[in-house]
Amino acid sequence: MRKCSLDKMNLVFAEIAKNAALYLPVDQNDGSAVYKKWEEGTVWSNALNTVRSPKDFFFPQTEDLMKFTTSGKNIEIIDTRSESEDFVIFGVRACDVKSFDILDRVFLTEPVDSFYGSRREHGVIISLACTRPSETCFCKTFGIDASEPAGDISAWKTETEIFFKANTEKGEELLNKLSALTEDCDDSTVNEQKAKINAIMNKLPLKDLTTDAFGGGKTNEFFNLPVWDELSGTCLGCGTCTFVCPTCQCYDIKDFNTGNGVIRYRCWDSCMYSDFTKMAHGNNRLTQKERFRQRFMHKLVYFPENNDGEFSCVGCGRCLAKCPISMNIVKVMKKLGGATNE
Amino acid sequence: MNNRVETLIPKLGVITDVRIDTPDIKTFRVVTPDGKKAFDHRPGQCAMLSIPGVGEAMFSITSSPTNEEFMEFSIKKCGCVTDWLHQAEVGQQITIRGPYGNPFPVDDVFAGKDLLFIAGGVGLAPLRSVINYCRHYRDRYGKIDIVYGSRSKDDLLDYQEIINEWSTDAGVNVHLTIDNPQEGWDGHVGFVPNYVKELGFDTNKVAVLCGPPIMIKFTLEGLCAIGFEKTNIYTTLELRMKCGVGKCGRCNVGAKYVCKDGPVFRCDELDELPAEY
Amino acid sequence: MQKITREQLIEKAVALLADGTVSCVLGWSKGEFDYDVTPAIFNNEEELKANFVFNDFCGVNFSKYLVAKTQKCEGKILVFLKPCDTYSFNQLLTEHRFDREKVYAVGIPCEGMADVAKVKTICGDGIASINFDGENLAVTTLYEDAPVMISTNDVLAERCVNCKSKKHVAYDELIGDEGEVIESNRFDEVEKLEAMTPDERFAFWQNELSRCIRCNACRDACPACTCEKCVFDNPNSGVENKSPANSFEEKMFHIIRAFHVAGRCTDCGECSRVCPQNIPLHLLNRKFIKDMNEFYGEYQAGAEVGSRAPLVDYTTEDLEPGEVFNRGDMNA
Amino acid sequence: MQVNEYKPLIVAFCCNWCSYAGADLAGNNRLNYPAEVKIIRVPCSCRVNPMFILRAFQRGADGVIICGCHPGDCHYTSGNYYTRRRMAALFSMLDYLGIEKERTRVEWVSAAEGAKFAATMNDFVEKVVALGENKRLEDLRCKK
Repeated sequence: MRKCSLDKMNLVFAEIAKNAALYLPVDQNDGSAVYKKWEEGTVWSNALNTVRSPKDFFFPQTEDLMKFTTSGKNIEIIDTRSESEDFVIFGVRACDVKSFDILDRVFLTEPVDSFYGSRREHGVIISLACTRPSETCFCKTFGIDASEPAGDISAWKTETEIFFKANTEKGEELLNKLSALTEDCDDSTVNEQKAKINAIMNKLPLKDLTTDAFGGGKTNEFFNLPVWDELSGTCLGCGTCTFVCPTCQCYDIKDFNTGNGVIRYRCWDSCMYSDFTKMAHGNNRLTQKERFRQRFMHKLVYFPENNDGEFSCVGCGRCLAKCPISMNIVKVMKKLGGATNE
Repeated sequence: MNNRVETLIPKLGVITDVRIDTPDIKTFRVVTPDGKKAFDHRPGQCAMLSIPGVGEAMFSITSSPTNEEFMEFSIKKCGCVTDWLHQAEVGQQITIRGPYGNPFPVDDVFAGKDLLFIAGGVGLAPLRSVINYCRHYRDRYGKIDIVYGSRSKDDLLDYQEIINEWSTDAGVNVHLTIDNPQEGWDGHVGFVPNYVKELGFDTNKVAVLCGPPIMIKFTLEGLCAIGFEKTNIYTTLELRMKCGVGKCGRCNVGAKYVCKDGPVFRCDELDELPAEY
Repeated sequence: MQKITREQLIEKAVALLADGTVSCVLGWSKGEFDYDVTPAIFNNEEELKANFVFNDFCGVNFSKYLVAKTQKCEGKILVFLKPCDTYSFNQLLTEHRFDREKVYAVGIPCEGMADVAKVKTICGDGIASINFDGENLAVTTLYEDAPVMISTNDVLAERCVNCKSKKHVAYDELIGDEGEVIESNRFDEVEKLEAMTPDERFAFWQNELSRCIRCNACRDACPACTCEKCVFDNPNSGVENKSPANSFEEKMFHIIRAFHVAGRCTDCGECSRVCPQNIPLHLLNRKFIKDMNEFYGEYQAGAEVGSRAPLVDYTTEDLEPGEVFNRGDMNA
Repeated sequence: MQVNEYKPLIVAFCCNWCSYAGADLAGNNRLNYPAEVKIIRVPCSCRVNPMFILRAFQRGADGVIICGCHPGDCHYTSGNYYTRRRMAALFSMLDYLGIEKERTRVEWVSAAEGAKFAATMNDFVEKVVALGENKRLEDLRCKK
């Protein structure tokens, strides 16, 4: 365990930024936070979390896959892939760190997605324990410990100091580079901090939400329930929940004709959109109810079925805060039988 | 990095032959620019064909894996990509990636069994690769029955091949039918599901179905009615696909991805899936 | 603090359900927290009593839901409309988007709705409960023992700060008192932008629009966006693009969207309310409204059913597009 | 003329009945106007959807001009009156977003006004050249 005074944070950032692009949450005019590249003068945000999740770093909203040029009947395929640069993401919360595991299960299983894989290899994650969780937080439901975030390096912040613990080789290496700015310490302060966090976690309004009712193999139990009508009744069919979600990974592949070649790019897509499954001969999900059901069934039943019981939700609470009509996974879980422990 | 295989990046292919099968179905022969087969596949598997700027779409590979020289795709004109392909001429380059999906279990489940293939319209396309595979390794399988129906005589896919090759094979019975009577047609007239019931097959065989959803639905009911077990009936599904490798989430039905876990499903497996296909 | 209560509305709804005037009720349903409210259909008294809410966070404009719900629901739907919602209601009627006969509209007065984001900037994250206490909100957080008292006037949503009308322009029945059209300052922000140099304006919008994640929430919540198939969802339109790429797509989307609703936008403010990235989209719509007021005379979309919007009308004496800028220069 | 070699790309939407004929007349009369002006013939100036204008900019146009019949002379009676209102609103919006107002223009050019067509184009191109490349509504993907 290493520690350093918060006054020295700028030096720490500068040291990290020497060798890799450093991204950290920064406040915007409207009060929300966003990950920005650090440069001298950048101020680290105090916000609990960013509106957009850090999945962008590994799975950006839009990225070029390849380029084509055509002449007559001939096509040339141009592989535009390049090795990702080294980068460090600072201040990732426990829930978002967990979301990378979930994305890994999708993109790093055979056949490996090399676009995602390259960025994953070159990224170092410095996580940060939550000192002031929001009422929308429910990471505990998914077995995530907000006081003990994973990542290459875990960090804890107190009023005056910041503590680092390396969890991986990559993290060790980075922390060693910071040795001049940090000093060794025992974990008593961090343990105090953890206890404090856990005390708050036990006060959160959603603390009793459980996943007991859900999991693989329960498709038929939930699929035809009439409550889907009620739950999806006023869903607007926008993509806000999917786009702010750290674990939603559906994408579309599209071609863009630039006038001097065709770029094939991939971009986020949302199962909430009416054209998600539309094909030439029809659409197998015709109403919003079916699309809505797909999203939640995927997170609570289908994904765990294929991934050793792992749910594809991390309880970050972004959809709770951002849905235009305040319909969200918590309401769905409670309605479908996510009985509380009370 | 660039030497890493990326499944989303396709290979080049060239259309070396275009055969007009029916008014709205053409069969395209595709090889790599140096004249080889783009990749090996198993019967029932699919490939992603694309034309830059138009789009990419999944098609079943119609030719048999035993064909070492080229691949064929029978494609019905029904959307952007297929419209474009139907205008393409010999020599046109396209892109191709694959193979994707689960093949038919030709080497284990099918081995030694009598086989019944039932197809409607362009649904013969995915079955043609299995049928020709089984004909190639004729001694591995029992009796083969093929029931194929279409709207009219002109809409029968691969008619020449059916008449000249399939029908003449020993132990292969071909039963053709068209929906409505037509001049110059002396074969059976009627819908496939009814024809199957009329023919009344011995239930001790494996059935493979492919065709429009409505045909599959009624034929399946018919087969079950005459005593077939769902565990002995196979069919293929089709949904919108983008990546082909179970990541983009589009063809997700229940916990299955049609591109990865399908397109071939056993009918009792289908019953486990939510009715969203 | 709203002048009418949840109980009054439930009573009205129950009575209308009981005498068969309506078969269901479109209302606000309570959520996990005191501030989160979901639109929902209520079919009977039990459902209403269990879940119906009305408080300072009931901002959702129900008008758009009528397009889909009137087609599904047998019998009449009871809908509660705040004054600003009635403008959207009329505008949709003008465009023949739903059957007036299938709706029973009850106008309700509105004292302005609160924006929870503004509440959080005052008391911080971690709201445990909110009590509606007279003119104030008593907000208890997970971190302080004593509740923070916040005046509702300090946390009004932007659109309510600049409320343009407390008068209902459509209803079958009114609960409470009728208000008046208000002289608002809603164009002040637009004027501020107009007074900037083009470079400053560009920088401003570049910063705002680059945050867009193309979630389409603005479009899907907008009561003026009721196309069966949006041009941005249609692969055959040539402009279908799902993602903000290269800082052009999102500009295109927002300019075209604002233009498409120009003259039809009632300035209900739903677009800005639902934007997850807090982009001030209402400033685009208000620019169109302000321009058209100046160029072609005052016009309020939805003020009356059947009125002709400025962009589908003309006079032979209209100003030339080039003169638009001269006017701007004169103003500056 | 300008010393630098910068050649702008100008898209001119010309109505079939007046302005396109006006352009034709300019050509017949051997009147010079810059070759950078690419004319797109439209049935009426009111056929021009705001999307066309934005897409022209996306695809590399540096200026977009719409030419139609003089108000009152529209072949379809009232098309250009609508154009007038729409473009007034749209151009004002583009200006509001900080896009240089000199990049967009509407001119009424009749079939008899070959000289006006040439003069308008010369003037428009000159103004756009003074502004330089369109950077504010560009799509980098479309740049070589």
